[in-house]
Amino acid sequence: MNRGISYTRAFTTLFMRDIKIAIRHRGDIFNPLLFFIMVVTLFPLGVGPEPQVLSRVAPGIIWVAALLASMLSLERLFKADYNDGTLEQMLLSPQPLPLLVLAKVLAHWVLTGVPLILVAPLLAVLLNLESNSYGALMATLALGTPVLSLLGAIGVALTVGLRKGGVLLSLLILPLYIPVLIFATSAIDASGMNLPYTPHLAIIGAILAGSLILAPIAIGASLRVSTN
Amino acid sequence: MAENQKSEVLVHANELTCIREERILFDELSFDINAGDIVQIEGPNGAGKTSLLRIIAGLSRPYAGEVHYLNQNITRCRDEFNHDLLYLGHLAGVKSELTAEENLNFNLSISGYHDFDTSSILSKVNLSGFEDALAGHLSAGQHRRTALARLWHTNCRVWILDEPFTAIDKKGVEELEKLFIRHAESGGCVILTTHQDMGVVTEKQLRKIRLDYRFV
Amino acid sequence: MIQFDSISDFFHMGGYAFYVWLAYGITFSSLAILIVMSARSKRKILVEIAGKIAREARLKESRGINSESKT
Amino acid sequence: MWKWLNSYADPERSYNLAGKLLPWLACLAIALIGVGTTWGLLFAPTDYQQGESYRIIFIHVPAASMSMMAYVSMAIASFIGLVWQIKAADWAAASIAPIGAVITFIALVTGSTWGKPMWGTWWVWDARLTSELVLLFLYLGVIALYASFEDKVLAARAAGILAIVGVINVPIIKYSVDWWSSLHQPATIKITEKSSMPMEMLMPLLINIFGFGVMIATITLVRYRTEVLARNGMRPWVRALATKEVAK
Repeated sequence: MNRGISYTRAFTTLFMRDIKIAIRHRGDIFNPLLFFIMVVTLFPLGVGPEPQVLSRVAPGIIWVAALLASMLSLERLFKADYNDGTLEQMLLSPQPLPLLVLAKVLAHWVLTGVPLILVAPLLAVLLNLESNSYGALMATLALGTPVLSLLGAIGVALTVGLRKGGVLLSLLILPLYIPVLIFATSAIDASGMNLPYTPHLAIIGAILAGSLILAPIAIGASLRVSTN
Repeated sequence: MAENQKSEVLVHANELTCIREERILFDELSFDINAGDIVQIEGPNGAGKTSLLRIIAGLSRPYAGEVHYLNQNITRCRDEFNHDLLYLGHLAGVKSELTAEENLNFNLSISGYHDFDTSSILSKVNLSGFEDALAGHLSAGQHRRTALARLWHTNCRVWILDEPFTAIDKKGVEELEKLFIRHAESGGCVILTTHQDMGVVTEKQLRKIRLDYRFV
Repeated sequence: MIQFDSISDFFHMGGYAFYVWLAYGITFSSLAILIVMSARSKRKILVEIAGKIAREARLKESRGINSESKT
Repeated sequence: MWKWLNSYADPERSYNLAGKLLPWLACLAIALIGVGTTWGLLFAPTDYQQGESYRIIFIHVPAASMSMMAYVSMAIASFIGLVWQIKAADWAAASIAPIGAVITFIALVTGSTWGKPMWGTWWVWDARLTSELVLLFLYLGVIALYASFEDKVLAARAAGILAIVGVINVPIIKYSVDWWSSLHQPATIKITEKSSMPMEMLMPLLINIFGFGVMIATITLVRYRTEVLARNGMRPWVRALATKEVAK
């Protein structure tokens, strides 16, 4: 019987499994994306179609919509695994839990965060974003959405065992999203004014690095509480 | 127990107390489980059988007390214990979006096994021909057997099984019991709960730990 | 040394009476609510526990099991 | 050392100890806040710039500084509860949370009633107010999470993790909000200028800050005692207390 612990194998096994399941269940990928698009299209209807107004608020709208979409899609991150018992098996596997959790979060980000980054420029066109802000928009989304997934997963892990977790989840994680929102939108604003925005990106990058290290530990601990 | 005095203690429960929502399920419960034991936890509904199994498996934290595996607290040697532990709960741990084969594949790889032959393992639980069927389309019994298939490919010494016979037919139960005996004889232990009487495992081979429903 | 010439002067707060007294009012009333609620909850909990004891006694009787279990 | 701590963590002993400390702390809190507030309202000199409206400072600053303190102590208690599995620490954390939320609420309200005469509006997205608002959300999250679990042992662990995650985030949030408001806000009058504060203003302020701290400790003890009772309903000594209470 061949048995041995290999971090990369465990990581890829779980990662590939989640991708496979999501492909068989395509709604999970498209619904948050549609939600993202819908929220963004609602804003011009709410604040009026003036191009100047829209381009002024575009970074904020796109980022707030991305934030909500990420939270919405995260809600299902551990739910299915919790309900069918695979989560217990993950907790009892001899592989380190933070690693497995990281694989799941990464899979989730690839499935929901990346499509979001890809459609963002299209929505930016609709919102009349400054033409020199596109780079900053993509860069902040690329660095920021993984942070959203990582921080959000902590909240999801804490509420996965609860019946009415949905509303609670937003109360738990939206405050944690504030720094990312602030630095991302001001990076886009800065680029719109032709100012350097790399310092902002560096801060988001630092937050990403920090949450990559700490969040999986917190998620693991939270899952142990939730499956108790 | 007297007859296995030489055998080593695999799992030791030390003064376990379990309190759920301000109700004491059991307190200061201590016992040893030796290599070669088949232990049945019995008791009425709500007595805390599942809670006890989950505490031994390290899924739940006891209110007080600790569980030792080979004389080490399981919270200190979680990876080693998990390496030697096979736990099957109420929930099968089978994903309905995946096929029987993919499920087994995943369950075994996440426990660190590699280079195994899934179809021969599935044939041992009578699932030959169902390898490519989505688990969601299988019957309750087949679903359960997909989860149980792991028992035929494992080198874990400690098996903790919560109601393993649910939805399994008579012949399947017999086969499982034989597997338990083989496992016990080869130096492992089985801790299980079940409402069914076992036919193959005799009273002499079986140890029972009884939990009573407590009012206080 | 008292900074105000008269009581009414004190209540007037140099024209900021509304804001100052609103701030102090909300502060001390919310603290009072917190303290009263914290102090009351103790009795509530004890009554709840007493209710639980009574329920358990009834349950024991109805099941006809004599109280053999310890504690 | 843990043995010694554990003996005080024993529910019944800590319940009684808290009961003994309670009157002393309560008197001290009332005395301090009484002296500080009276001094602040009556005796402290009028601010040359803000007139009498600045007298809100004597509750605003204590509330604001203690709101942060209370969060940190809650997180420390949660950490002790999580790592060393000392239940008393979990109970203490659960007792602090609602108090912290009320103190944060007070800081927000007093800040905004002070802002109205100073800035002309009830609310400005001033860095201090904004981060106080976020702190309130963090408190509410912890309280809501604790309330959502039926099993309070689990509830304490879950809320504890959230509190610790929050405490790591507090400096980041604070920094981001400070930085953000400096970007967006035209320079306004700073509402607190600590450096230029004369002794006659500083003394009552410090007394009140200290008084708020002692008051929080007092209410924490009250809530802690209730929490101990609620979590130990199965123990004979609590049952005896309950029967006695109902018989009254």
